[in-house]
Amino acid sequence: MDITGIPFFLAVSFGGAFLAYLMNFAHRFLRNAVVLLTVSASAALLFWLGDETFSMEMGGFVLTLGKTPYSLFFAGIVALLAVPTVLFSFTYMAKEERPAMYYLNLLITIAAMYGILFSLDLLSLFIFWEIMTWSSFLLTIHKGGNATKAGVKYFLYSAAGAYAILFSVVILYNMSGSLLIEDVARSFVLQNPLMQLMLAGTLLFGFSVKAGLMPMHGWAPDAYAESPAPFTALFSGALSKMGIFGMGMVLYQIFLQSPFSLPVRELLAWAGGITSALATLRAIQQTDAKRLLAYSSVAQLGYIVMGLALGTPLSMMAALFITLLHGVFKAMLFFAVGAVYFRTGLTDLNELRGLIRRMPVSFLTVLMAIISLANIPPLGGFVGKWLLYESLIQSDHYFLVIVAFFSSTASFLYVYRLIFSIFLGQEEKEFEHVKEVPFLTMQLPMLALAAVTFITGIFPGIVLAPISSALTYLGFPIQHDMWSMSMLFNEWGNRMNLLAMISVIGTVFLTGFTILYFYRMRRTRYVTTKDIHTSGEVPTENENLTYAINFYQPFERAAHPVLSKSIRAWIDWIGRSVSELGDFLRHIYTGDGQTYAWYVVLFLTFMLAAGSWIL
Amino acid sequence: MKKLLAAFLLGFIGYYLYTAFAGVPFGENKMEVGKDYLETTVPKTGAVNTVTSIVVNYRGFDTLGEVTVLFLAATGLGAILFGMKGKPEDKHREPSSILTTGAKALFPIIVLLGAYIFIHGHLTPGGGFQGGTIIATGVLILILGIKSFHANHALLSVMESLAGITFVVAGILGLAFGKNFLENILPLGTPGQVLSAGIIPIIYIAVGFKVGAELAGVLDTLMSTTRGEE
Amino acid sequence: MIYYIASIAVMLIGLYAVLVKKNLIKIVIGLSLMDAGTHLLLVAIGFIKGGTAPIFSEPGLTADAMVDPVPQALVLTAIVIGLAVTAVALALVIRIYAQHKTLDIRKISSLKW
Amino acid sequence: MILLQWTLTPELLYQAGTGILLFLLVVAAIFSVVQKDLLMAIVGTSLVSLILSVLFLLLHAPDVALTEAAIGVALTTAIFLIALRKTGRYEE
Repeated sequence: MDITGIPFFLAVSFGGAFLAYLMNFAHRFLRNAVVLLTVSASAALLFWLGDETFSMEMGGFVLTLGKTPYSLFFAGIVALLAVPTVLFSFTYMAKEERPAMYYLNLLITIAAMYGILFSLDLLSLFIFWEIMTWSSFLLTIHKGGNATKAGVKYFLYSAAGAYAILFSVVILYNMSGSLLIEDVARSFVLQNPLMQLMLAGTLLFGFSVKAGLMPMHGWAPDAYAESPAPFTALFSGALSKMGIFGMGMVLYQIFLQSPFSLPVRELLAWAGGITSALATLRAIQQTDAKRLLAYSSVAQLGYIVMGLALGTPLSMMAALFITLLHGVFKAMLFFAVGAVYFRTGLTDLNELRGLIRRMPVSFLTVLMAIISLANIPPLGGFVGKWLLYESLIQSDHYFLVIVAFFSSTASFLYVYRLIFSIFLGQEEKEFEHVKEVPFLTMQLPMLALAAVTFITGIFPGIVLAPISSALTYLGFPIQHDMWSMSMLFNEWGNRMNLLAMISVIGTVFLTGFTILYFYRMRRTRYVTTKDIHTSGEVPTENENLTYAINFYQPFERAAHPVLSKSIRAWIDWIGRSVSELGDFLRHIYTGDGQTYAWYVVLFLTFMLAAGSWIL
Repeated sequence: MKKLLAAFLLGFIGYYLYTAFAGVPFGENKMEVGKDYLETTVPKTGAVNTVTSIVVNYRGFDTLGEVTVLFLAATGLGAILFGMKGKPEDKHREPSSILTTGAKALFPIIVLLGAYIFIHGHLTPGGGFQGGTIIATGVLILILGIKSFHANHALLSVMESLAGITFVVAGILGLAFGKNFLENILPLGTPGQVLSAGIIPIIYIAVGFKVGAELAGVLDTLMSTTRGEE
Repeated sequence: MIYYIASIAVMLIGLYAVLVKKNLIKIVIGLSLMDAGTHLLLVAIGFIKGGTAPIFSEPGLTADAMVDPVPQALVLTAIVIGLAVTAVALALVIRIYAQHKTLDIRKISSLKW
Repeated sequence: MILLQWTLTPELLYQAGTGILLFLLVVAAIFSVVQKDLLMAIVGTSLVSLILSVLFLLLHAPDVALTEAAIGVALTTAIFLIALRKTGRYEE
């Protein structure tokens, strides 16, 4: 087999999964070695991947695999996150049950993601999509208990999306007689516009379920919160990006020529904006660290969809940049929360506090990640968000700018809560024996990803180069002199415009400090410990003085009108109506078998009588 | 009242059913598919018994499904009666020694008869289903005649699985030799000999074992269920 | 022709039991009677006067002088499936009896409206 | 003299036998449905199966007859009887 071919690549990815499963019976070090080797080998093979496509016939259909610059970019994200994920899993999962199943499913998920990305036809994409859904479902329910519920929810949403995709794949195949995306795209433009609209709608629906776009986000918080932490990093960072990949493919490879393309994209951009705003508000409410991060993921995917749907070269660039960066910093956050959980067994923000001295590296990771998440230069998140704002302004979507700006400002609230509740405040006595997590398997992945956010922040060109080749593949005119597109870049196009950066930092911080100074600093007074104790006793060191419960009570009161209207209530209403209908139907379906027999006989009599009367 | 209504409705339906079937002449040659089967069964499948060749060869896939249904029924029965296992109540008398001895003596003969029937399924009336059932009847006699008798469920399930695997493998071999699923790959032999008709005897032997094991399991499960009164 | 009448009669008797009888075992008996009637009807339709069994047991037999084998094959399958259905139904009956101490369907009311 | 034509030809015997069997079939079926004693009802179904098996033989369907004999007469009856033992004998 050709070592640079995609079949070899997928064979390594899938074969490693099964080999690791078998090795589990030999020794766990052997298994870990195989797991790590598989993931890093497939990451390394990405660089040598040849250009030729590969097709094979299966059951009368031709499956075609091949790489495109667009898929290579996403594959890079998967590879970038897969290696830290398995590294982080080694110690984290040592305590958990059934490690063999965990690694098998994890590696299959990773391999299936590669498979999705390298599919050139819709059928193999669907096959790998289903493999990915199944294996990630099994990973989600790995813990059992509540996780099973969350997993079933995830699976039901995914199944709805997958059937939508399958439906459109079948119709597209019927229309074009070929499953290749190129051929499908060619015959797609010849169709009736309404048909085009419907097909694009079902496809986009199917892919956006995986991306967790509102209102199809219902599975995301539960599934992210309940699945094992290292996998959650991959789940939110890479797996949900498969939805973005699919949406980009549908929007710009198949649907672009349609007359409905523009309104649909406008609608999607708004859906993204609303998703980011509402999910940010929800995230502020959460008291569980993983649920908070889950809602934050939904919000960030909203930004990505916004940029993706806008469809200017700059916004696409922003979307793909955030896709990468969100994967990186969300993985860092999930790793750090996982590390805290690993040492303390807690993810509840109301119970954790003051771990900064105990777990400094995790603190540093969270700090780096939230700086990136809150778009503060010089870390990577800033670049993506800046490009997004700029593209929004350039394409005259001022209201979306306000929405995006609102939600990214509001995201300060939840990231602050995250870092404050876990790491700051008074140290609790029960955490006295908490140690920092082991270096090689847990600190290293976190620090490596932190380095990535730093490097991409300073030298965005490293990422922008593959992005521009991906965009060129999708048909966007990327000028060679990228600096003319955004004021962020200098003439060389690969380094940040320092002037812009400094002015932004300066403005943000100056305004911030000014406001703080005039509004808060003057009123600050120093409180003695006696003040807060009613009985006048001097509190000892062991008593807790920092409270993180009801952290944002005023905010919650203010945002209540928005947040009380949940999409879940609507789904609940559907559920209630169905059960009422069921109650009504029980008059007919009495539960007595004989009644049904009577129905059959009566129907038969009616048919015979009617038939003889008509004839 | 209900009975009268039922009788009236059934009479009505019966009348129409009768008028419908009165149009189908009794005892006349109205074969279409059957004729083709009858003419091609010996040259094509090598089986002398046309019914067998239809069940195993022309409609082999259907039979695989049927065996699966039977398996599901046996499994479902075990699931339904799960947790109701107990000692058979001691109220009834011991089987007499004549019955016990007779059961022991008859069992091998019955099994032999069953085996004969399913091995000769392509030559004489009978086949896997009948032979398997007869073997299960032998087990029934053992259950009735010997009080302490209990079927070895592990052995039964192994037999059943092996038989099922044989059936599927025989089908897949057809695929492996570039033909269709369950298509014959063996030489047909001389019609009328035991070793003829390709894969039909193999499949029918597998079916016989499978049906026998399943039905014996069903009987034993039913027999060892307590009378739910405690 | 009397075969048709008799088999339809057996079918309808079984259906009558299913419709009217209140004892669960009686209902299962009704089901198996319906089965039996159908089997007889099918085989009777396949019968050809003067035909022999569809087995080429002697050299002289030709395809013209045989009854239709297709209904026979179908009925063979149906009988086995009927046994499976009866067995599962009776297992359910046993289970229900253990639960409710009765076989009267009027008294088994936990799932009824 | 017309009566003389009613000689016992094999054909007539066959017809008469078939008629009697079918009549018995229906009678047995009715018996098994109306009988209050479930044990007798089961014997009735067993009888139905037995007659059916003979009828299949008369219809030149030896395969089906064999199946019906093994399954209908032996196994189904056995299963019914076992079920009866585990439950109540009489129909209330």
